[in-house]
Amino acid sequence: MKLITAIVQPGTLQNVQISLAQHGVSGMTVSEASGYARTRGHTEVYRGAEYTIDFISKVRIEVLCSDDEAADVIELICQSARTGHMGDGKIWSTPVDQVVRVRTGESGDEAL
Amino acid sequence: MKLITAIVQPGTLQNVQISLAQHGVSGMTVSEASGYARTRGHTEVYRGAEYTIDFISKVRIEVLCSDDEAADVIELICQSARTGHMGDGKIWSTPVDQVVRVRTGESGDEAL
Amino acid sequence: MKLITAIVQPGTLQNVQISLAQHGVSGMTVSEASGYARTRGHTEVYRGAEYTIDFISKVRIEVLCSDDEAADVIELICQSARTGHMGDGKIWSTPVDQVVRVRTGESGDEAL
Amino acid sequence: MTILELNAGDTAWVLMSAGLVLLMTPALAFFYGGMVRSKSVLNMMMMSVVSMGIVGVIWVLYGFSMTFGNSWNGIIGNPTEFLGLQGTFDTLIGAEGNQIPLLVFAGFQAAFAIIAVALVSGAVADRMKFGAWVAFAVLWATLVYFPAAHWVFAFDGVVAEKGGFIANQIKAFDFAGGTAIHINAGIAALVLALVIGRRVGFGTKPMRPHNLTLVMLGAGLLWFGWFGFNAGSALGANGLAGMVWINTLAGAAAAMLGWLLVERIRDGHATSLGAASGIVAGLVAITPACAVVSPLGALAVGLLAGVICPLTLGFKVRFGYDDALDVVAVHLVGGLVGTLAVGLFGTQELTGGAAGLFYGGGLEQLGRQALGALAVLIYSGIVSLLIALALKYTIGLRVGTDAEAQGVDLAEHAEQSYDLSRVGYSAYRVAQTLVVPASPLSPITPARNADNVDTKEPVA
Amino acid sequence: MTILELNAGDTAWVLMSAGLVLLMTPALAFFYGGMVRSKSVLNMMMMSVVSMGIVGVIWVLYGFSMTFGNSWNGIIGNPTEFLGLQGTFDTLIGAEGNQIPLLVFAGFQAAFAIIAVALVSGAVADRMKFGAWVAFAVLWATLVYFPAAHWVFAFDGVVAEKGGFIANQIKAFDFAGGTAIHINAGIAALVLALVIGRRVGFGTKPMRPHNLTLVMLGAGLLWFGWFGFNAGSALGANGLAGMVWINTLAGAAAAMLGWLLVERIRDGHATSLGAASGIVAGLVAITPACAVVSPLGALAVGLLAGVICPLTLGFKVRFGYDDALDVVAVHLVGGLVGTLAVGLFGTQELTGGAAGLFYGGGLEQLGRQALGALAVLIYSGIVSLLIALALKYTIGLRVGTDAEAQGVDLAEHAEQSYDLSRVGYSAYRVAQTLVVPASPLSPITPARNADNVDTKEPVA
Amino acid sequence: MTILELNAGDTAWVLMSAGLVLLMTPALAFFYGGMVRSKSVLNMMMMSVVSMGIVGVIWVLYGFSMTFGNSWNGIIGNPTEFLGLQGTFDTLIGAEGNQIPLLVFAGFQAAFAIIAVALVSGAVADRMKFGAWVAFAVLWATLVYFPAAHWVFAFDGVVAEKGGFIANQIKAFDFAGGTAIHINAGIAALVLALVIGRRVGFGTKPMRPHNLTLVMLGAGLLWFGWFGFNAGSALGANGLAGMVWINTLAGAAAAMLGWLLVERIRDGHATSLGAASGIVAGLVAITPACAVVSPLGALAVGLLAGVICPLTLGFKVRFGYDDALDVVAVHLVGGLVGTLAVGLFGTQELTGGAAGLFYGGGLEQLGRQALGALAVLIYSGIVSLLIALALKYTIGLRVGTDAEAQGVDLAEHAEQSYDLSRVGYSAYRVAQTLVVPASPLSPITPARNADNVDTKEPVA
Ligand SMILES: Nc1ncnc2c1ncn2[C@@H]1O[C@H](COP(=O)(O)OP(=O)(O)O)[C@@H](O)[C@H]1O
Ligand SMILES: Nc1ncnc2c1ncn2[C@@H]1O[C@H](COP(=O)(O)OP(=O)(O)O)[C@@H](O)[C@H]1O
Ligand SMILES: Nc1ncnc2c1ncn2[C@@H]1O[C@H](COP(=O)(O)OP(=O)(O)O)[C@@H](O)[C@H]1O
Repeated sequence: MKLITAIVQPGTLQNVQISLAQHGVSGMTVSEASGYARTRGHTEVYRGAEYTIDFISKVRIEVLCSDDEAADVIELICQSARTGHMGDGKIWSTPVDQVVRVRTGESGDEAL
Repeated sequence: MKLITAIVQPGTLQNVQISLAQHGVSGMTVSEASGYARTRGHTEVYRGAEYTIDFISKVRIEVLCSDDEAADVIELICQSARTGHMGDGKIWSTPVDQVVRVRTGESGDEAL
Repeated sequence: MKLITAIVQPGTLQNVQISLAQHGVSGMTVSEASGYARTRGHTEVYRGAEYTIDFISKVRIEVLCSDDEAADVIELICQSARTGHMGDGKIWSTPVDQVVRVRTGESGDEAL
Repeated sequence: MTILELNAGDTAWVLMSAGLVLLMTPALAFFYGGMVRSKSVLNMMMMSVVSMGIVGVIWVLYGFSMTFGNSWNGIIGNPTEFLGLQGTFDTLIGAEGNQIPLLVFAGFQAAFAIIAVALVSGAVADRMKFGAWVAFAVLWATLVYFPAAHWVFAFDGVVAEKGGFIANQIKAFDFAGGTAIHINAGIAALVLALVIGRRVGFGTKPMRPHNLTLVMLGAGLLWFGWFGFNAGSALGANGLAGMVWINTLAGAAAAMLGWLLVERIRDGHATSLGAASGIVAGLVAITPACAVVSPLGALAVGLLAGVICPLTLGFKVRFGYDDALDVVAVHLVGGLVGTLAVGLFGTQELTGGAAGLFYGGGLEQLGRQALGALAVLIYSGIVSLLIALALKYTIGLRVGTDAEAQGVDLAEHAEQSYDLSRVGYSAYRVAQTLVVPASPLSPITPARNADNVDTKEPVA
Repeated sequence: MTILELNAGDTAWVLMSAGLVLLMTPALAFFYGGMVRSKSVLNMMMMSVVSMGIVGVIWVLYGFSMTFGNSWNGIIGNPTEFLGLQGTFDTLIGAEGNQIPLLVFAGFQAAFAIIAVALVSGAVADRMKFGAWVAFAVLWATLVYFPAAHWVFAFDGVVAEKGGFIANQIKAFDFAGGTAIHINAGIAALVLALVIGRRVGFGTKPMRPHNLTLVMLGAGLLWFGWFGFNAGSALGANGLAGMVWINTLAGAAAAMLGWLLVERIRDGHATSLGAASGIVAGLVAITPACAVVSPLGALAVGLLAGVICPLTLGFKVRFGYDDALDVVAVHLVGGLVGTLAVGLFGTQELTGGAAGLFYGGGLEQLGRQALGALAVLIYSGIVSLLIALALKYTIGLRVGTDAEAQGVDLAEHAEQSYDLSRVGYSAYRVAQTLVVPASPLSPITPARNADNVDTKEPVA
Repeated sequence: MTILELNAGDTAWVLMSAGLVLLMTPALAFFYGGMVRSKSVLNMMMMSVVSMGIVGVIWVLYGFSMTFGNSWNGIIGNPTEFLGLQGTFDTLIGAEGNQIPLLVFAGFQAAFAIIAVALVSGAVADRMKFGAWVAFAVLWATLVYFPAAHWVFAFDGVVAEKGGFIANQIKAFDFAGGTAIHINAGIAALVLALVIGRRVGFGTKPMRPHNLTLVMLGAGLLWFGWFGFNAGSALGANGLAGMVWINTLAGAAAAMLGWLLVERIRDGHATSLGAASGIVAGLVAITPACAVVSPLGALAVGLLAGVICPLTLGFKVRFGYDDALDVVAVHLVGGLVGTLAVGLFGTQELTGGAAGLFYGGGLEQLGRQALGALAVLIYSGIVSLLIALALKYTIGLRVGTDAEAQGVDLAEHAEQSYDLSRVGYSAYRVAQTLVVPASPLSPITPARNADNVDTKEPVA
């Protein structure tokens, strides 16, 4: 099994969610993150003092899937999260040894 | 070494913490997440407009452990986080190449 | 490729950021976490009732890098995040199968 | 009497005080709201706010009349006398030369009735059905507050010829409502907490205040409003109002310091929640006494409340009633301290006769005070219990355990208090956006309608 | 007239009321600010707050004079008569024995002008250029509000000899500004929303309130301030002020219950946003009517507004104008309900002659009310449209879509509303800290200057 | 004098103003609290709130007496004259026909003393020991504020026969406390900031405001309260109060616009923090001058303060003192602008003789103003320094660097400001829940006592 992690623009979450749902991906976990990369952040001013905020709000999406589905899931997220601007983010996939569903204790592909 | 990641109900964190501590697991990292799966979210109403909130609050628990302990840790979390309701969550394990303790620079199993 | 994950003290983020940037690491993703380990938390008091807060604020830093860079990145973070106090945190590295840049669809080392 | 005889200065002060007292109920909503967890703050505030709606309406309909209408044996005012407040437009009340319009007095007292009801809600935080609270508010205002306020506040010959028995027969002194409001609401809170039961996790799960800036906002506005509550009760802008104003400052200040000192000694730290609580406890205690003690007496009363109230906080754990926001320790105990303080620190010159124990007046006034407090305590305790039980076994008082775990805001109001995230975790009208899974990998649309690339034309 | 003839009591009440009305604009900033997403709350508040600056200044310069200077044909006051408020120091106004200083009246009315402008801003949340709003505020106050206020509030012979045509010719009754303020701001809001266009994501992306405690704070302070708005408009501390005070309580209370009931029936839940909205809708509706209806009449007016306003919320979706915070449903609709209610529920005894339809007065007063409302509706609609279009095609009304997506706070004010994180995600003066990448693995410094190990010596 | 001679209207206005000024200290707590990072907001608020407790008590005990007791050579009031405010109940003060009770005046002035102390705290945000602040507040109020207030506010023959030297000998004009309060607190803040030293990370780590809605709430309530501060200082509801009210509006409005303009030009953006700061700077500057300038003069004074204050913000970086919340730039600079403005913009008709430079009065009054300001500046500077040093070398002023990094809220008050998380990251009474590690894999209990499956029976 694979864990697909995507760091994307917050505004694209809804789009990603819909396209994954449309293609039968049954679940995902989402959390907030801040990203820092070539696209620098923005400047804020408080009583004349300038602050450079290097980190930009991102959303992290994690999807567990079977090995076969991995490529499709990556492709789906990639397309539905793309805006064409800098800072669109990254998607990566890591190997997963074992998955367990807490409610039932099932493991492996059945737990997805 | 392994990284055990669990996405569970926020209300079960205390239980998981206690049962891991009781069994000698020395540390963990916790963060907030939102989950989306077969258990759909809830509905909110603001000035007559209905919003469906698809994402439900979850807590993410991460535990680094040695290869041998992995199965036990999964089992422990699974039991102590189970409420029997939909949305109890998932636990997965991923391989870890290297662990370093920042304070001392120790690495490998000693760093756990 | 590797994913380097570091759980460090919030106050050290700026230092880590600078030393990574100085050494040409082009991006990172940061999020908030709470850690629980041998360093216990603190006590709060509300209307005479004591609450022990076991979890301490930490920051999670994630850096994708090529296999060769992994050791250097770990070393860099380790040095720049070290304060010498308990609770300085952990760094670990996990294998990554695939990385994709959302904006362009490039994959592999080019996507970093 | 014609409208020209009124004293505009006195009227201005009571009008303003009415507004100040009305502000105390939103203030209470913030004070209470900040103390609960973020999943029940809206419900907590709504219990106060809806009391403004409910009591605002029934006060106009029959509440004022039940409280200040001509008394039936000192027990209850004639509810038809001022039904709908009709025919009161040209009436003035008060001493010659210091008269104010009856309607201004009715407005001032409306705000008292509202806050008395709202105070009770602190005990049942996190778990009461909103509908049950609405029913409780109507019944409790009608069956408990209006009678008790009649007993204490309706003096013979002021609004109607005959008033309530505590004011006129027992002659207990309750200047601005320590007995009628704080003891009354405090005991009702205790009873309601007992009937509704403990929150899930009480004593085992932490339930710390989710927003202490909101608590402090509530305390600050309460103090501000309380100058109207107390000094407005002089029903005129005069030397008495000035004395009461000073005492309201001194009592709260001393109680805050007292509470912080107790915390520093007992818990090791002086907390901001302690400061806010001390302010409120001091205000509660000085309320009945503010017109009959000197500024030094007010310091003493405040200090007493500031020390005694925090020492009674532990009772709820010892006796196992889940008075979530400590209405008992602050309002019942504080109200008792203040009510009895009249019999201890009252000065002859101010009470006009009956001095307190420490000012050489013996035990007489202390006895009257105790009697008055007891009367309200027993009556309110019993009737509140009957109302609570009646609701429990009819419509039910409490939300389900699932709803309680998820948060009463969501369950009862379909709302969440804060959304500070940059991520919009929701879908607008689910039918529109969340499509049923189709065949795998059917063509998908790129993120063109994402927030930052939407190119929809603005209208016009 | 000399300064000694003034009635200090009446003056005290109007002075206080002026402060209360001024507080309503920050209150509105919180009410509105809590309803937007966290990325535009500062801009939302700033639109109200800067109105205090702008209108505060131009009112002193020429606004008071345009509104209350001697009328040119009932259309507009002489702008030079009180230019810079000069020469007004010793003047008193009002009936013999109840006179107040003209400057106190000028202050009281200044606060009205400020809030009228601020009300409009709710429609254009999240997307208006701050500079454009500043320009709009200056133009709209000058070209729309001052004339409309002149028509409605300037009675012949009070400040100047001749006043506005709605007050003196049409004789529509608008006690505290239902027509001049709420209908006026409501229609301007509608026009501005149409011209500026819908927000990106309107109707497809959720835009829920980011902080309902802030909304409730706003509603609570608005209610508090509104006692000054309405009861202060009696321009004295008297029986009328008392009646108006009670009606302001009753109207808002009934409207809150009405709104909650509609929600409970239609949506299944009574919400805190509904309670806050109901309070404001009730206050809007009772504003024009509060001096001419009995307390029972006030309950009826409030209930009507509380039921009708929420039923009109859907119009913006049906007709596709993005009135972000429902200024139309609350202020325009509420203002119309209240203005017409004068012609329905006005009692003869209070209006001094022209009773409303339900009190046997026939359709006459109702017609006058409709006529007054229509005059303002049409004038404000047209001139607001012209202002909005002029700005749109010169400096532009709207921020770019990128700025809108990122948040107007950041784009227009270079600020973020909340930073509750323990992590400092920023670098102070970038040049200092963010160094250009050097050769790989050059020697680096350990975390000695991290927060928790910084050992820099404190000064002195 | 008997109690019947008082003017109820004037009394009503001063009573109300006293409440308004008292509200300013919680308002300041929010204004300051919103500007610090979320880890020190409670401590920031507590410094203001505990000043209400401390000064509230010592004002009653001896503060009023030291300030308004009969003067010892114009230097200090007799502290025993009104000890414990005893014997003041029936006393009236003021001109024939406009008398108010002495206790009302004492209450009004109490609120001034409280806020003067609280103002200082902004300079030492994030790092001062709470106990040290308590000690500082007692000493500074006693040794610095009461004398300075005596000099400026105690006019011969008003409360006692002889008053302070600035009011009566130098004849500097300070209507509502620009010199006695703002210059005084501003210089003390500078001194305290220097003695306590810079925060860890000052100038290298970002320390942005954690909650700008709280800042705006503070600014809004401050403005509201300031009408009492200034217009209440007329000690009556009269034409002067009306003029002062208008000037308090105009000065703050103009200063807000001035500050926003400076920001727009210098920084590229007009910020909400700038608007809030501009309001306060304008209020500070208009305070000493509000009774002697015309509304146009008030606009000028406000604009001056709004432009000058933000230009002095950089001094703290240049000269390296860490005045965390810019008490110097806002209160010291603003207070100087306003105090000197009296000598520039004062009109003959209002000052009753000595007009300002721009109104043909020459340099005389300007000189008096400068002399008064200097006297307070030097005295306060020196005595504040001595107090600060004494505390530094006895109990210590500053928390440890670890505590500072972790946050002074936790270290000094054992509390955290916000807990908005859905996850309860804490354990209630550690001994109960956190069990010592036992043998590996001993039988464990399933999650039956998790929040959402708890089936514990509610009581009763
Ligand atoms: N090496 C990296 N490791 C971890 N996260 C990264 C890395 N590079 C980029 N990211 C994440 O991806 C986000 C977008 O990256 P960026 O380089 O700005 O965009 P793009 O890929 O379009 O050039 C960043 O904000 C950060 O969160
Ligand atoms: N494929 C997945 N990838 C990542 N996280 C998932 C996935 N499926 C479920 N989850 C996480 O697990 C949580 C519970 O899953 P759910 O399917 O609702 O419960 P159950 O496993 O009891 O049926 C979800 O809210 C989500 O956070
Ligand atoms: N086994 C573990 N699994 C996951 N995270 C851990 C583990 N042990 C420690 N951590 C994380 O590292 C942080 C620091 O660990 P700690 O043991 O306190 O410090 P140190 O490594 O300096 O002894 C913890 O707060 C926690 O977030």
